[in-house]
Amino acid sequence: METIDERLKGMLESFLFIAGDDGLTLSQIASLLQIETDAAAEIAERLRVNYEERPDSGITLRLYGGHYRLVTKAEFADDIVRMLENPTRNSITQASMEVLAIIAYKQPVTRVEIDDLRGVKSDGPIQTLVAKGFILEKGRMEGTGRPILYGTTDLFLDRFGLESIDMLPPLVEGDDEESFGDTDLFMTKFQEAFEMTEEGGHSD
Amino acid sequence: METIDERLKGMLESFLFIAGDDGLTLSQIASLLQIETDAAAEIAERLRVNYEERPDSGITLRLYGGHYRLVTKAEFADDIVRMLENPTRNSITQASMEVLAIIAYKQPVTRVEIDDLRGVKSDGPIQTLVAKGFILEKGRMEGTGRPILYGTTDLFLDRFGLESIDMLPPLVEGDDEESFGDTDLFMTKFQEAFEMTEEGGHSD
Amino acid sequence: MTYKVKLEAFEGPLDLLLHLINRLEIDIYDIPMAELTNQYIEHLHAMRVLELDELSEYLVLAATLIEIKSKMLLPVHEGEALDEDSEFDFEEDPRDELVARLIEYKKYKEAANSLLESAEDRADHFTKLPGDLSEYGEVAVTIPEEKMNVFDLIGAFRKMLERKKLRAPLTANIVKTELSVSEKMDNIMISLERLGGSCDFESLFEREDIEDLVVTFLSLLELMKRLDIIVRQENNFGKMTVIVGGEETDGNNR
Repeated sequence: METIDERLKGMLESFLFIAGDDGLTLSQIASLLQIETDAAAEIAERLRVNYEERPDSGITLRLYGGHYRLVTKAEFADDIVRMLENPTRNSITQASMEVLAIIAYKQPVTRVEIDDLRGVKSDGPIQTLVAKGFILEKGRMEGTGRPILYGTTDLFLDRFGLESIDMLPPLVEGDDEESFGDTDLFMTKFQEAFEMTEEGGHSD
Repeated sequence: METIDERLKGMLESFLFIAGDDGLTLSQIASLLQIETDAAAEIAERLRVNYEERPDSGITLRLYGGHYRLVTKAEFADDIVRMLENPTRNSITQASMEVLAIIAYKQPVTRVEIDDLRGVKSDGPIQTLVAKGFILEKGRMEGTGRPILYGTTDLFLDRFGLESIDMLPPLVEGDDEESFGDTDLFMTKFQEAFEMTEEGGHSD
Repeated sequence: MTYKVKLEAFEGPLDLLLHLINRLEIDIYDIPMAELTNQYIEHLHAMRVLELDELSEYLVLAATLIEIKSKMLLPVHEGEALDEDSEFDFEEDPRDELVARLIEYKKYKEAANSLLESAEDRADHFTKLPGDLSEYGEVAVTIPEEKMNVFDLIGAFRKMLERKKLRAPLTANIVKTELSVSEKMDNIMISLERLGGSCDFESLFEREDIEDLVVTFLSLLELMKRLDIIVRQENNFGKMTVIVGGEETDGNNR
């Protein structure tokens, strides 16, 4: 016998399957299943757990940018890439990434603020990011010149695997000298090791 | 622990999921899973039985015309039709937006080209867009069938706040975002110079 | 759909400065201004040859560095500072503003890296095209007309381009999956496992293309060398049987 819960999960799966990479928002799910959003979120979560727990499942459920989507499990990524003729290799410059990070965390933000923070003009990267659909104009600032304010898009959230903009990992405050730069990881480790030796051992 | 059988089922599911409406032939499956066709047929059958036996599954596996495809279970057909409400008067569907984007950037363009780009038929969205006055027929292409060419209207420009069609923001096509060649050249040269300095100079 | 970062030398004067601080193992909270300024200007000289617009941005920071350096060289007028209640009373370290800028910049630079990692994880998950329901109508995922703008167009277009790539694949490439010897070795061991530990030698050479035959053969040789498998032949020119060698493997010999 099929329970109501099972039926709802099955229905949700079939909807998500049809929706494909468009995905469905929670409110769409709720209205399609004709239940409250809380209950819809609960069903979606149970469906996700199902997928994760079943070792013979090749797909799972993810929430990116406010849209629930069925996606393949990460463990099959290599096999799928092998199956695709021209696997996409998107590239993005370091400059664009910096600008994107600044916009993501400080939005809405003007170009001048971005330039100031980076100490270098950011027109090129901004144009690229608009064209990639990761950022958009979110209106204009009051005051002289009424400069454009930039913010991130849902596509950004999706491509960067974020449920919502609130889910951005917290910025690492610069206070901890330890984590200085990437190349410095070695130095940090070295220093730690060195300090340990000093403390533990012969401190002549 | 995941058994090999489970892993193969999961893999097959993920492949079929990606393949979508196109589906996969038995020999494609065998080749992808790197097993014999007999074994592949066996795995596919087990996957199908799984779907059929799980009441909370919304999808199942079908073999039509030599292609294995994932499809939604028949019992959800009515519910899925519910997803297909007509858009309300003052809204535009994702599909229409996509078609509109294609026409805006690629005009003049035929329906067949649009279908090819999107991978699905676009008659509905085109009709909607014509009715909304965003696109219109811009003549016919020379050659067989003389297909209709579509383009955007002034209403479209007005609605999207564009002075002219040339004011559409540029798209970065392909994945080479490196459109700012100058910077790159500069960076390369600079790095060369920099490395020379580092090697040749002051090693404090 | 991984995002690959193109490594460029520096993303601007602050980036260059951070690089120097790293390389010189300088404590960012106690920057030896003279040393850093010298290094920075030396790099500017290297860039000068190129005569590019960006140079001006680098020069602005150079000027700032020199200014800070000279401020630090000024003798501290102890008496003065005590006597007059001027703003010099609470004069800050001239480096403070620069340090604050560097730290702020570094924060976002690191955030960019963590975003990129997140994008890489995301790229391991693939999705499918929406089902083709065009016979029945459009899927009602709607954007209110008053809210739509050019960016919706761009978003829609990009998404479509990505889908196109997802769609292109399958048929052509599937036939020709090139395997490395080590992958093939794994596959052979997995097949053997599944077939109960032994199979005909010939059955391992299923596919027609020469490349695959060669790879399979090399893999078998390597497996024999490692004693992972044993090949038996009853008599000359007779059937050869491949058997899992030594003690029972658990199939997970990666």
